[in-house]
Amino acid sequence: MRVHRWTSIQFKRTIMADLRVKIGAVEFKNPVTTASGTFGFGEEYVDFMDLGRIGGIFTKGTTILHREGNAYPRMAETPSGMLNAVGLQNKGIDYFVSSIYPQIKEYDTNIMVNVSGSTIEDYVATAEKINALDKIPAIELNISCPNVKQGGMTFGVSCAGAAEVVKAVRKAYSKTLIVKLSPNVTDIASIAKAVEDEGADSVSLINTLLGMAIDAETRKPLLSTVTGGLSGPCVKPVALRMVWQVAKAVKIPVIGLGGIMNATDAIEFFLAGATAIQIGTANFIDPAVSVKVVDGINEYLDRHGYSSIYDIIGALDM
Amino acid sequence: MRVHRWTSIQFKRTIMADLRVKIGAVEFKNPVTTASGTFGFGEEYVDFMDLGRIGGIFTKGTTILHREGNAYPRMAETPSGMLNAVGLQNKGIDYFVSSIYPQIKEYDTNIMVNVSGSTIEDYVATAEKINALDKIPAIELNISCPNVKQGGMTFGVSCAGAAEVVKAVRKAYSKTLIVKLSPNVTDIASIAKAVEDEGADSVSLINTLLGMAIDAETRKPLLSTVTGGLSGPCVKPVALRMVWQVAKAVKIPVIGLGGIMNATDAIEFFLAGATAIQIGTANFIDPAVSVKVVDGINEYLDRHGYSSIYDIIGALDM
Amino acid sequence: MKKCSLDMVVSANISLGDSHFLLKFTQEEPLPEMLPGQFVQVRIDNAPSVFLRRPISVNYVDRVNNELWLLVQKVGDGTRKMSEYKIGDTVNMLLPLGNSFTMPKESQSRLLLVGGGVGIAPLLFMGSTLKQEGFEPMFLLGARSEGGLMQLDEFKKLGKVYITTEDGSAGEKGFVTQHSILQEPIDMIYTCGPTPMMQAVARFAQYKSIDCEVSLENKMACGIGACLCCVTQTQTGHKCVCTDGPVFNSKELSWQI
Amino acid sequence: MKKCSLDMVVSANISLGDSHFLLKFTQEEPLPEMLPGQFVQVRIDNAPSVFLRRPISVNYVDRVNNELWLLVQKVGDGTRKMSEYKIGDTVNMLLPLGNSFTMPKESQSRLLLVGGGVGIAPLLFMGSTLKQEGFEPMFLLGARSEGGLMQLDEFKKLGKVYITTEDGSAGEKGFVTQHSILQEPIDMIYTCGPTPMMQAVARFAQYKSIDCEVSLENKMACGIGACLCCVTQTQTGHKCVCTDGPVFNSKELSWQI
Ligand SMILES: Cc1cc2nc3c(=O)[nH]c(=O)nc-3n(C[C@H](O)[C@H](O)[C@H](O)COP(=O)(O)OP(=O)(O)OC[C@H]3O[C@@H](n4cnc5c(N)ncnc54)[C@H](O)[C@@H]3O)c2cc1C
Ligand SMILES: Cc1cc2nc3c(=O)[nH]c(=O)nc-3n(C[C@H](O)[C@H](O)[C@H](O)COP(=O)(O)OP(=O)(O)OC[C@H]3O[C@@H](n4cnc5c(N)ncnc54)[C@H](O)[C@@H]3O)c2cc1C
Ligand SMILES: Cc1cc2nc3c(=O)[nH]c(=O)nc-3n(C[C@H](O)[C@H](O)[C@H](O)COP(=O)(O)O)c2cc1C
Ligand SMILES: Cc1cc2nc3c(=O)[nH]c(=O)nc-3n(C[C@H](O)[C@H](O)[C@H](O)COP(=O)(O)O)c2cc1C
Ligand code: FES
Ligand code: FES
Repeated sequence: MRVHRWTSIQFKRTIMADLRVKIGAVEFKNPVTTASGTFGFGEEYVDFMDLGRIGGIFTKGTTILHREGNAYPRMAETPSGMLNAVGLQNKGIDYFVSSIYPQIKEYDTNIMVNVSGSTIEDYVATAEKINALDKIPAIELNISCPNVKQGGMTFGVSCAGAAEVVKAVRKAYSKTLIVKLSPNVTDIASIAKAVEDEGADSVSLINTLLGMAIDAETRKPLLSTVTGGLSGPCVKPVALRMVWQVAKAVKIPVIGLGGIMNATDAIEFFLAGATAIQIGTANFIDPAVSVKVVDGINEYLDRHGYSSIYDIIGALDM
Repeated sequence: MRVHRWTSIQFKRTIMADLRVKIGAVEFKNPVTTASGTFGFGEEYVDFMDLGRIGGIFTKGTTILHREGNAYPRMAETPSGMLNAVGLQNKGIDYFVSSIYPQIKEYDTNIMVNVSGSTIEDYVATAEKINALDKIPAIELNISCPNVKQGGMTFGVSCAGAAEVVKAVRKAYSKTLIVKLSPNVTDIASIAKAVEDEGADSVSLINTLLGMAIDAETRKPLLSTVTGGLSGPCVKPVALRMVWQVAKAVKIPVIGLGGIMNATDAIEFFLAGATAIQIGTANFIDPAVSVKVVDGINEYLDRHGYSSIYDIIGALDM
Repeated sequence: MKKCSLDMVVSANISLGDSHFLLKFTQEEPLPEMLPGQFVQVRIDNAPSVFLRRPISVNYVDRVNNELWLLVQKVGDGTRKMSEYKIGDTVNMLLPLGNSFTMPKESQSRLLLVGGGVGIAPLLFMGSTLKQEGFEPMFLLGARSEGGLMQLDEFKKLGKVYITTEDGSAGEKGFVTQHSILQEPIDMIYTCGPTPMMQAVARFAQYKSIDCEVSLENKMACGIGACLCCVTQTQTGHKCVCTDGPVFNSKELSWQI
Repeated sequence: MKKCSLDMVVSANISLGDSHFLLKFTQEEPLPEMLPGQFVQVRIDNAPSVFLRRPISVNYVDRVNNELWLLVQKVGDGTRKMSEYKIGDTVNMLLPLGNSFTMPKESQSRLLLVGGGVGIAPLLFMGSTLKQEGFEPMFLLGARSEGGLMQLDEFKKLGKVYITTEDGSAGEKGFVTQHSILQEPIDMIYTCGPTPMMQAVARFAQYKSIDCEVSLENKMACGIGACLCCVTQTQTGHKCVCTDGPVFNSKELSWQI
């Protein structure tokens, strides 16, 4: 009996679709990754899931220097979502290199560092330091953090600003360069094109939508910073639309995210044109969700008779 | 007994706060109005509530000519919200003047016509026709419809475009001019200032966020137009943030909307700086919600000892 | 007809196989007037992913006991939540909504009500109304297999019942449009069911020049004519299924038939 | 300590007055190790407006019967939904989360556990653990009025219980910090309750140079140290209440005391 069961599992595995995708020079065993700021450096999740099952991890936003982040309260629940105003709290790139990198570099998945900054020089200096790390195959340039005054959103909301910072980092960073775009703009496709023109290997979107919450009884804002970044299923329709617009506009692969809670949501992003996806807020509701999404994508591809994830990327039937 | 009950109601009424607000030249008995496209011309709701209890009604979007709108399907449910792609279906301004206006002009509430268009000439021509109608004290210029190619969103997403159309309409329309702003922009406060500079008496925001939904199983978009406008509680954090930003930037009164489901939500908008609010999608869930919001605002003001709605407008405690 | 928002109390929830169930709501006061073909908008709280109300046809109205019946198929979170309603639960509904099936003319005596799947829901109420008015309705009910046939006893009390199943497990094998009853003279058809079925029935009716009314199930937001989301294309432009419908004469519709 | 995601089954839901209730979860297998001061993250489905998990302290662990107890106050939609759990319902939780109260040193024998309102929740587990380890904990419990005092019988089994109520309906009238027991020598204080109460207790402890641990209840998203939403300002910068806490030595915190 046991032998039979094993055989059938083996058989099932052999008919599984090919989930591998490539972004820039990086191969991913599957297109499911976790979003910056929602997954730490992975270690918080090892009790709940096998990191080796997912395609990659985008780390916490890292800056040139240590940052304390914004004051508490930094979080407010909203209808089908949440606002955060963490404000890029992190110990700085040197601490990452000396204390975090040695611990995470043997993970059996791709680790991409999310790089944030306030000035072009900061971005460049941080990227340069990461360039030297063997086991970090890519960075995600966060030009879209809405939660700190100089969190890069000033770069991310204009084509010129975005192009300028990408150009500078591109010179300093030789590996795969992913640029994370802000949704708080009139025309996200043009910004995507601008960063593509400067040599970005991929764009990821969306970062959080700028929002706000108020406690009517106390008349106070619910975040110390008044405004914060909205994430979760509430933003999925906007994220999906932007991924669709950007995927039509650029030739580089698009990494889609925003409100993905399960495999069905993920598949919608592939159909809209994403080559890979990130899971953010959903990790808070179910710390093993990313592995479940991998399984669900497999099940979907099998059920529909697709042999590769590429069969559904951009395959929206209009 | 009956007499007693009546007396206590009378008494309760006399201690009620003053809910009256003024927008341009228009006096509203209270700051609760219903949003364009979600309340017809009011007649669909008379079985469920007393229209005389609310401050006003913003009518369906009206254009110079009859429009069939977009093909079905035009609606998709989303987490805590919905997408619509109605596409300004309406019978045109002449039909409004001849057949609808005579029926609604005696309503005991303010009726504001929502004016949409594809060209400046259309906007102007429509506004001129409404200028002649005694019982229409204001128009709401919709320069932000995301659902038709020339739905005005092209005007609404740049300061220059917005200014141009408002300038032209301002010349042709002498009564209160409210301009409805698009949230699909990088900097809504500048657009608000641009329309204020051209003589708008008020701005209302937000119109719907551009979004998209896909059926993963059929691989088809859920809307015939692929993208549509997102509304409902999911957009409230974004709406609140924009109202707050705009209210700080302009001197004219701001009408706030986006995801208001109850009196608490409404109060959050007042605190953020709105002088009046509109209720949209919530009417579909509870067709009597607008009256309940009026009652809830009264209850809140009483409980907190405020004598006027103006006590809480912009009264966010930072 | 005045619409209202009613809090109704569940008096029975009867499972009809895996995927269908019958809800009864009873109240002391007489129910508002309702016509066959009309529907209600059910408010569903606390179901994941459900934001809007759900339109459900009036399946039957028992005026003696002040009972409203709804026949529902579980297809998603909303209807699944409804399937869990317990006796005594209160459910808010807007009703009565929409137009209704039109009564036949005196001259029309051979009336066929064609239903597929849960589309039989409004036909029970229509059948009982026709019978009350002195007509002798006939029913042609289709399902994938025997298990999908519901309320047969109720239908049989109202008139002759003809059956097709796709797998032949009951009645004639095949689709409703292949049933032999269609070879006999018919004066008027009322139909509700999956769109392809209704289109096939309408095509048949048009071919035979039989008057045919179809009941559409477009997606709705408001259900009361305010949002213009539920439109169907007709010979005279877009019409709202929730107010101009759900019942349309098949000739009115712009179907490719 | 390894964290896990467990589906636990409700074995009792006991109402303690209008606004509080006690949930028990029982399972066949031994429960994972849990320490006093730790908490669980409860997943709540199908409650309006609830999106994130809800952090709740471990109130008590019965290792013999494999029972986990949670003492909960109804304050919003999430806790209201929890108050409706029925025996047999399955609830998903992440546990055990956070650090824990530290065990006293041998030399510390006069231990006072000060709780206010639902803040008594973790103190029961801490008290029972202290007693097991051979200590003799004392409890100082405060509430607005007698009705707000909960689990007194359980506390009394573990040690002496002192009470204050704001209205004087039980114990001494006033706030916990006004209770006469505080005049006697104390070696260590553990406290959990409303922030103003904990700050007052911490102020008292600092003034008297008594070691004092407080258990914070900052708002959380993940509960496992991943989101950095739950931070509190400490002498060494922002720390996560969900992993570095919820228990902090009061001297570590940057409170204005
Ligand atoms: C006028 C009218 C009368 C109706 N009468 C009945 C009735 O008597 N009994 C009954 O069981 N159902 C009836 N329906 C259909 C019923 O409204 C839907 O099945 C219900 O809204 C689905 O809700 P849900 O949350 O369970 O599923 P959802 O999660 O909303 O949807 C599940 C799946 O069903 C599809 N779906 C949902 N609604 C529709 C629709 N209207 N048309 C096509 N596909 C849809 C969705 O696309 C999705 O794939 C009627 C619909 C209308 C418009
Ligand atoms: C580590 C920890 C342990 C806890 N232990 C317990 C416990 O054992 N028993 C118990 O009843 N509660 C405990 N709480 C508090 C509990 O988590 C909240 O009461 C609960 O999340 C409220 O959820 P809700 O959906 O009912 O209310 P919501 O609708 O989320 O909130 C209702 C009101 O309470 C306020 N509120 C909610 N959570 C908090 C918070 N964490 N701090 C301050 N105000 C808040 C909101 O601002 C709002 O005004 C604990 C919290 C933490 C962080
Ligand atoms: C608590 C929190 C912290 C975040 N921190 C970062 C960050 O440091 N850098 C970044 O690029 N994005 C950050 N984000 C944004 C997410 O990576 C993601 O873009 C966003 O949450 C949308 O995806 P989601 O809806 O799946 O969460 C953060 C989001 C959350 C909720
Ligand atoms: C079905 C539907 C139709 C709408 N039609 C219009 C319209 O014609 N003109 C307009 O300015 N806004 C229109 N809107 C936008 C609303 O007036 C409002 O700006 C938006 O829905 C946000 O508010 P809410 O979240 O309260 O619904 C429409 C919204 C919906 C849902
Ligand atoms: S559903 Fe709103 S008009 Fe029909
Ligand atoms: S709640 Fe996420 S880090 Fe503490």
